[in-house]
Amino acid sequence: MSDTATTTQTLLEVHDVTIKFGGITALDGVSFDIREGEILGLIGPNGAGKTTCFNVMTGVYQPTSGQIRFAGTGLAKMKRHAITRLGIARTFQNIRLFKSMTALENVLVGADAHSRVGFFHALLRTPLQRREEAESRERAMELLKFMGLARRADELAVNLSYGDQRRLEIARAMATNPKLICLDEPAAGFNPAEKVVLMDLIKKVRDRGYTVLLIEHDMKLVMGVTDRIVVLEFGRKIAEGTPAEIRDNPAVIAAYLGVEEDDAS
Amino acid sequence: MNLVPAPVAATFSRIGARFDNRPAKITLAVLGVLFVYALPLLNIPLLTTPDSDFGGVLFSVAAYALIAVGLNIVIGYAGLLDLGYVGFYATGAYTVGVLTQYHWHWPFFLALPVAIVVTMIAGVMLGAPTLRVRGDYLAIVTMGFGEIIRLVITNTEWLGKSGGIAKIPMPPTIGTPPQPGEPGGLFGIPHISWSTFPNVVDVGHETHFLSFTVLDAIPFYWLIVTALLLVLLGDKLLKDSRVGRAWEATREDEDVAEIMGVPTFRYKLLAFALGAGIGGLSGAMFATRQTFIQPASFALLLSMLFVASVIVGGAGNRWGAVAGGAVVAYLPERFRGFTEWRMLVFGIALIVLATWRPEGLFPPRRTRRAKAAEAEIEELEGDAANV
Amino acid sequence: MTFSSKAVTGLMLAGLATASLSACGTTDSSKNADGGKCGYKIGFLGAQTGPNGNLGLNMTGGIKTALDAYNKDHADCKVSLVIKDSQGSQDQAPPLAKSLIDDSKIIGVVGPGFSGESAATGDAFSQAGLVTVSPSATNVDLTKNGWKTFHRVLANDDAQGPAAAKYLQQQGAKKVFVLDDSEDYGTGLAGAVKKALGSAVVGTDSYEKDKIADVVSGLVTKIKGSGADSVFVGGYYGDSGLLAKKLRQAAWKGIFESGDGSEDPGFVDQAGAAGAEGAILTAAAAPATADFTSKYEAANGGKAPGLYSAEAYDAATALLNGIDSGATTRSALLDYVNSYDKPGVTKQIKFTKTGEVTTQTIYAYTVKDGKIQPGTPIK
Amino acid sequence: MEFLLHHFFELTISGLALGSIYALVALGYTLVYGVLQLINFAHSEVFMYGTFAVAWVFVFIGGKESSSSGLMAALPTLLLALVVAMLVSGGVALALERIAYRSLMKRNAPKLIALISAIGASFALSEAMGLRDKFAGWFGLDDNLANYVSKPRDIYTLPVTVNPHGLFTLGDYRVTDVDVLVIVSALLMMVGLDQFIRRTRFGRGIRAVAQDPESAMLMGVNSTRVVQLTFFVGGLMAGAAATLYMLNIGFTRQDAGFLLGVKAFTAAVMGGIGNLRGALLGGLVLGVAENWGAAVLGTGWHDVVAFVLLILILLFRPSGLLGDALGKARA
Repeated sequence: MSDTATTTQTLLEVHDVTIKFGGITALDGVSFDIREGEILGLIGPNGAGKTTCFNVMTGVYQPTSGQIRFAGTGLAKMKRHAITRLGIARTFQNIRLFKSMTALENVLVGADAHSRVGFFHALLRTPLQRREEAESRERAMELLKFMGLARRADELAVNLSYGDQRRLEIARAMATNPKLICLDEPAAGFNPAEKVVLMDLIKKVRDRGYTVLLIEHDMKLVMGVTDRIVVLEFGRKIAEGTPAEIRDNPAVIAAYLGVEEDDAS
Repeated sequence: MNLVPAPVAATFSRIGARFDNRPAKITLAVLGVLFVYALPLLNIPLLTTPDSDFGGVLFSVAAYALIAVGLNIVIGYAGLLDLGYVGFYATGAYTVGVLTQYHWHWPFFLALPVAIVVTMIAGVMLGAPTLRVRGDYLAIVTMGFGEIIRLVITNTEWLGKSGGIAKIPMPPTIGTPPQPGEPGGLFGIPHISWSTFPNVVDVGHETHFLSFTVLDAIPFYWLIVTALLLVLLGDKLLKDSRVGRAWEATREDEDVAEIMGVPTFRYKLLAFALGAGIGGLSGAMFATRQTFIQPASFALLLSMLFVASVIVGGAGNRWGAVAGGAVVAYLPERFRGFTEWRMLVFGIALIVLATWRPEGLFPPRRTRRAKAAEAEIEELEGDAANV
Repeated sequence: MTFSSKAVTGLMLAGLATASLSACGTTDSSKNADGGKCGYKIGFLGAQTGPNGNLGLNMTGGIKTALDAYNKDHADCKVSLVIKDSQGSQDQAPPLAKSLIDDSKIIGVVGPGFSGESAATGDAFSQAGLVTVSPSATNVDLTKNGWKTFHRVLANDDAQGPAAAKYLQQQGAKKVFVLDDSEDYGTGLAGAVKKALGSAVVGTDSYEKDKIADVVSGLVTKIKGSGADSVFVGGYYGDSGLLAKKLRQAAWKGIFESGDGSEDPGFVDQAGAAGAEGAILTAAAAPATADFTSKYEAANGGKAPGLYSAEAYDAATALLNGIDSGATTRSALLDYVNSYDKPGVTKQIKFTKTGEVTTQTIYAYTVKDGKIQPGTPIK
Repeated sequence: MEFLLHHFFELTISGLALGSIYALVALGYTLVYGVLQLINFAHSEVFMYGTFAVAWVFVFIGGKESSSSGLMAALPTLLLALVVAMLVSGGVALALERIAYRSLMKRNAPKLIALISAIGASFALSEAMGLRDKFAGWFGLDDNLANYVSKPRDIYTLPVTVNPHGLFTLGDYRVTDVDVLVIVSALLMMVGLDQFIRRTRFGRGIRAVAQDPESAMLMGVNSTRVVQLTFFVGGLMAGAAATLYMLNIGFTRQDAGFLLGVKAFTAAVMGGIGNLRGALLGGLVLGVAENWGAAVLGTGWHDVVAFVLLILILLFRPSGLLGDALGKARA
């Protein structure tokens, strides 16, 4: 299972990406790679461009210049749902579940990304449709179980506890059967004990064969779980390396860690 | 604490619901359907409209219900406010008018599917450019579309201009063809008359089975109810599939749905086209029942009534849509006793309904559940505040 | 708590509504073809509410005038009137027609009001053998459907159009601008006028009925720009009156003519005395007598008769005369109306085989000093 | 086309006059939408009640007998009518807010249900006007008030015909005092409102609630009061529009509002709904474009021109000509 973690093949390549909104440069010539099977941390102080970077990878924004390649395919001008089908999934910093759908249905929406049957199959209830529906449900239940949400499958998302909602987001992202799964501050609002559980969970996600990109504020969490870390500041990459290297990088300490102390509370 | 773990219990009860009650459920459903078909013959006191032909009223009720089910796909499922639905209704009616009478002489049942397809194409043609504009803007764009359709008909010689299309043929009668004074059809079904109780079977008043004439709207009612049931079945199958989930996700949060791999635009367009097709179907039925159509029949106000049907019933719930359509078509006819007051009463009734039941008469299950949860939270918060 | 109290209020409202309804709902008591000597009814199918409610109310006013007179003379055997409000809409009319047909006590119908509803219900009335006499449906095609029961007491557009055109040319019109209101009545009449005028037409246009306010200034520009020395409007007084006013305000000096849809005091109100001055309004009705006006006002609480009031009176009178003569079944009354030949308020009422009224004389009414002057026949 | 060029000024001026009235009514839609994100479908009836108020003031002063007068002679009555119409429309708008919307807003009901309530209110208001003789009859006043309530479903004309006088010539069109009055007073109203929203305390309240109702409430803005004020101001503008409409067109009926309301709403969206200046621009563009289009294609295509233009504008500028909202950022 975990043998993929050792490969060093590049899964996603961010090459010299610049994004400008009006006069503001949100990202300035950022380049880095994500390798298959690793957990990559993307950190930086508030406003450093982490979420922008994230959004450009998932097709929400188009880069002003530069390019992003995923498994050899350029993502420029690609529709967002097509990018998802290609194998990139994400969660949201401010939880964005389909509130009035059940937990199971939320995951099923993700699972539908890869089902092949369409309108006519659904209308005619063909055997193919029924088989796929059953498979989707089975997979979705399995994912819920993996996230420890099986008992809440029929609960409306809006009624889940905060932590369950965060976990459900991850389950929904995994359901799209991605190669790369991007987690946007999954630990926000968690207490230390919950963070430990989450760290475990992220590792387990990777062990299932997914590559993970993690945006996180909490240094302890990032250091504990990631294989490599990219540090952004003011839209530029200022460092890249293993957690140990980053911890000792003076530029990072100066630019980031000091700030982090302040708003970690 | 329960002895049986909750999921197991839930699974059991689900299985139980599926198997134990199945025969009972089927029997109930069959009885219900039979009742719906027999309704115009039963002349149920209080329900039957005293001042207008009940069969004819029921036809409009079913037509509105059909329209509401179609529009519910657009508004309730996909969350797109369409104020120009009457445009599709008109397109369906005029396709039948042109094909069966004005320029060609096709039989009705050949023209019907063409009318549906033409309206769906119209839906795609309207939707493809406009579905990208934001929600409230879509409302006015579609409203404009509805007006454009009517005005184009009014000004186009090929479509009969304002004079309309007359003598649209009715569906072919099954059985003996009707003659003046002879209703034809396969056999006569007597109506029920309660005023002569206990001798309730009124043999002097018969509806002839599948004889389509201007004098009896009931066979048309059966026709449109059949269409309605088929559409409801299709609606259920779609709603319970990934298509329904995709619509719901899109309505909830379009961006997230897109990022979860749902091609939202395509699904919105599908909802729009399906809604349009059902509107066209209803329009086609209207044309053949009415035998005469004019652009004046497709005024903007009708769109408002259609939307009112969906919302009054409870957007997102197909049975709510049916009920809403029925309410909107039925109440003004039932309240004809009020004569000139009835539109005022109807207006007030809409306000009262909206204030009294903001989620509609039959809100979808989810809304009900969400409401319940909200109330629970409020209660808890209230308790907390008291402490 | 608030919810439940509201629910109770709602239920009470609904209950109240049902109670009051069942009290005033009519039940079809008899299923026999013939229900005893008295208790005959005549029906009216047309607008009472909706955008054309005013015209329908004019009609029922005329019917009530006739009915009051009849019932005064026949206190022992009164005829009652069943009004079915179609809002002038052809969509609402068919089930209402059916409910008139289903009430066997109804042996004759005044109406349907407009051409659209007539077209939508003619087949049903014809098949049921229930005689109808319309006070206002002028579409030419209505009498070409082979219906056995359709009658109307006013000339159709094909009679009025050429007469209106002729009169216009007699007044010296050389270049005519013809307008219609995009409705059955207006387009039919304007079309007939256009055909009769031939090359004298210098321009045509159409507006939407009741929506002229948005377009009237553009129409004035067009009419003036076309160099027309006269205008014919196929439409109702609300629209034609405004156009007349605006044309005069823009110092247009030509002849203004419109059809029977404008022959209503409302035209002068709308146009103003100056705007209406000299306008010619054609109609297939002789000038209303003072006698009719006073009778109408007496029967309608002092309200003056309006467009189609006199026609409705004539139509109702024909039916009531039939009932008086003993034609109290549908077929007898149909025969009676078919062979009817008596003077009415508007003209001699006698029908051709297809149901057209035989007297097709068209009158020209001129507005002078803020009043529609008694008309003269167009020869 | 040639016709359009020949009569360019005439068509443009009359288009502007009509467009000014659209714009004033559009303000009501745009204000309410800006604050509540609600399509106040019944705003058309607010306008319609204003038109009747104008006519009634004239009848009250001069009787129902029709007469004609110049603009200057009619001006005093017109000013009185303006005040009364603004108050009547404002009052109807307030009543509308209270009866049809407030409880829904309080309960945070779905926006669509408010639309249904609005449609119901629109029917009820319009029908109530159509039944005015019956209401008068309840109080035994139908005879006393016959001048005001008789022929309830018919057109109701302004008894005084205001005859315009030419002021100056533009191209070959003689611009009249009525044209000038309509356009100028609409513009003045518009500018006044714009300043009101920008500069006064009430205006700030409206903007605050429009941008973020919750924070506004936390900052001590009484949002119910602001909503009422919004409806009332929209009603005042509709009353002003009604006065200009009656001056220009001279008649009304119980469904006059619906027809104009659809156009005004279109104008509001065209300009960018929620945007006051957008409503002005949308109204004027709509009025002029319709007039030009009708001149080229035929009057039957008048409204088609309006709606096609709307669709085209939204396709290329999805938030309307000037962008939506009272300075609100898009999500």
